[in-house]
Amino acid sequence: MKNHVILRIVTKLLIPYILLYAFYVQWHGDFGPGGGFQAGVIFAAGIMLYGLIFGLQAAESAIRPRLVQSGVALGLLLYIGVGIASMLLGGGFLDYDALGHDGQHHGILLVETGVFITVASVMITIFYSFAELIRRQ
Amino acid sequence: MNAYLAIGLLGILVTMTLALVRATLGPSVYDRILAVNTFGTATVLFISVLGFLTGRPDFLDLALLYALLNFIGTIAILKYFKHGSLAAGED
Amino acid sequence: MDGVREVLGWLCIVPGAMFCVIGGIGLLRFPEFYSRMHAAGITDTLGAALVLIGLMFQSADWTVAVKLLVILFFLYVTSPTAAHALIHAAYTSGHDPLLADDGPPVQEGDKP
Amino acid sequence: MSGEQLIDIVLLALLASTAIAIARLRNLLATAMLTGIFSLLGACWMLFLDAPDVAFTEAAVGAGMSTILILATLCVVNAEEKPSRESPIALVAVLLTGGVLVYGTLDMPSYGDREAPATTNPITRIYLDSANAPVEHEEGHAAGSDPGDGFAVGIPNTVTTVLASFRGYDTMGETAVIFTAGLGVLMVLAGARHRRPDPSKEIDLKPGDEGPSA
Repeated sequence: MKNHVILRIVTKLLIPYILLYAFYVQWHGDFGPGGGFQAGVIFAAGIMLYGLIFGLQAAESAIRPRLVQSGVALGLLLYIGVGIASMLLGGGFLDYDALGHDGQHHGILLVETGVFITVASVMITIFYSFAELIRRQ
Repeated sequence: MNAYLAIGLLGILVTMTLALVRATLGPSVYDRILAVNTFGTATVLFISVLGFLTGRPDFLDLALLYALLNFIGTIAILKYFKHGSLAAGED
Repeated sequence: MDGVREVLGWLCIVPGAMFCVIGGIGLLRFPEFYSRMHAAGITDTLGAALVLIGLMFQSADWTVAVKLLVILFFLYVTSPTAAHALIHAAYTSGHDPLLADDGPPVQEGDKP
Repeated sequence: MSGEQLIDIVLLALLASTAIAIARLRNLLATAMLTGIFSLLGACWMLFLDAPDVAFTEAAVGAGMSTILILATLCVVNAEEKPSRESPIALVAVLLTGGVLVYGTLDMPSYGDREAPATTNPITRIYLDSANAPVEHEEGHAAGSDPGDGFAVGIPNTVTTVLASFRGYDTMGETAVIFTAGLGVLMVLAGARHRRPDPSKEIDLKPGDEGPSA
């Protein structure tokens, strides 16, 4: 598919918008439908499209496997970290009001970011390891 | 409920049914892919019209998502079918 | 204003849905893959465009209209590309179109 | 309104016929495509039931993502389902399970019921009120205050508020589930990587005809 000019051009046109849309869903989740999970899946779908058209190596050099592997844990740690931070600031676990001015809003955004990182990383990692497995066969 | 929106919605539902029949019957893989593609377009239209019919235009986010992502499935199926694998990309 | 809106709704959305149905019927009834592709093109282009443009006239808010325009743009970018990739894959892998000698006769000059 | 019922019935009939087609087809590639259609229909139906967030999840996962992962699985296994003998015991088991499930739904409140527990429970009102109430910025707004009085979030999308704030523990658990599931899949795939593949299991698909379909 690498020599397929039309597909390559259209994919190049499309991928930035897919990733942008993922971030729109992430940050706009407070106002419209969507949130961290959906945004993570959309982001991963964009990366998968890149891997499908330009090959696994190109995708792996754009988003390093090591990065996504650490992202799997990082997102969950961010989520738990928000909870611990609110405990340190004097509230209960995951009590965003302790985070200060407009704490609920910031807490929700941070937590959704954590979900986003974990979901996107898990999906991309699964894609990478599937592709690796298929290539070795 | 606006009559023309309801008629449009019904027409799109009929299209979805026809595409579904083609996707089930389709003698070749290409027929199926074509039907799935048409089904995706019909879904985008269905969601848009439904959003207007129920007075909730934020449904359009979903239509936009499908307009962006339906392409990926088609490409993946084509690539799998052509190369017998999803990983072949360095040819 | 509402009257104009209603007339535009009848003029765009109903024909758009009609074209969708026509495309669907063609997709089901045409004899082989390449002609079905032609029918599916009607749904993807004329049907989708008319319905979405008709909805644009219905939208009360300009952000909604812009969203519809963006949807239309992406549909118009992706569906021809998918159709191109599909037909390319079908043709190069030896999926032959149904020609005059295979089926009922067609007129002269209808060269493949 | 009968128009809504008509759309409802048509969508459900399409869903059911897609499911039957998926069960009847032997070609797994065709099944993967019909699964995509099932997901599209599912999103439409959930949207029709006024659940845009659920529909959004279905759409994000169903469009592209699940197709890619199913195809990736098909690359590793055979693309044709093994012919299986249809035994009457399986039919009885399926009918029995289905009957029990349908019997279970009889107790549930009907769609849009005013008297449903989800509507009458006081916590619903508290959730909706405090999610939509604007935040008042006053000092001494105690941390860990009791939900219901003085507790306000001020985010338009109630679903996000309930998921991330009121049910923060649940969502954390879900994230942990995704994390664990991801680790599990990675371990399975890494285990398969070390085994030598069976050369007779080469994928052999001829374009054009897939053979008879159901």
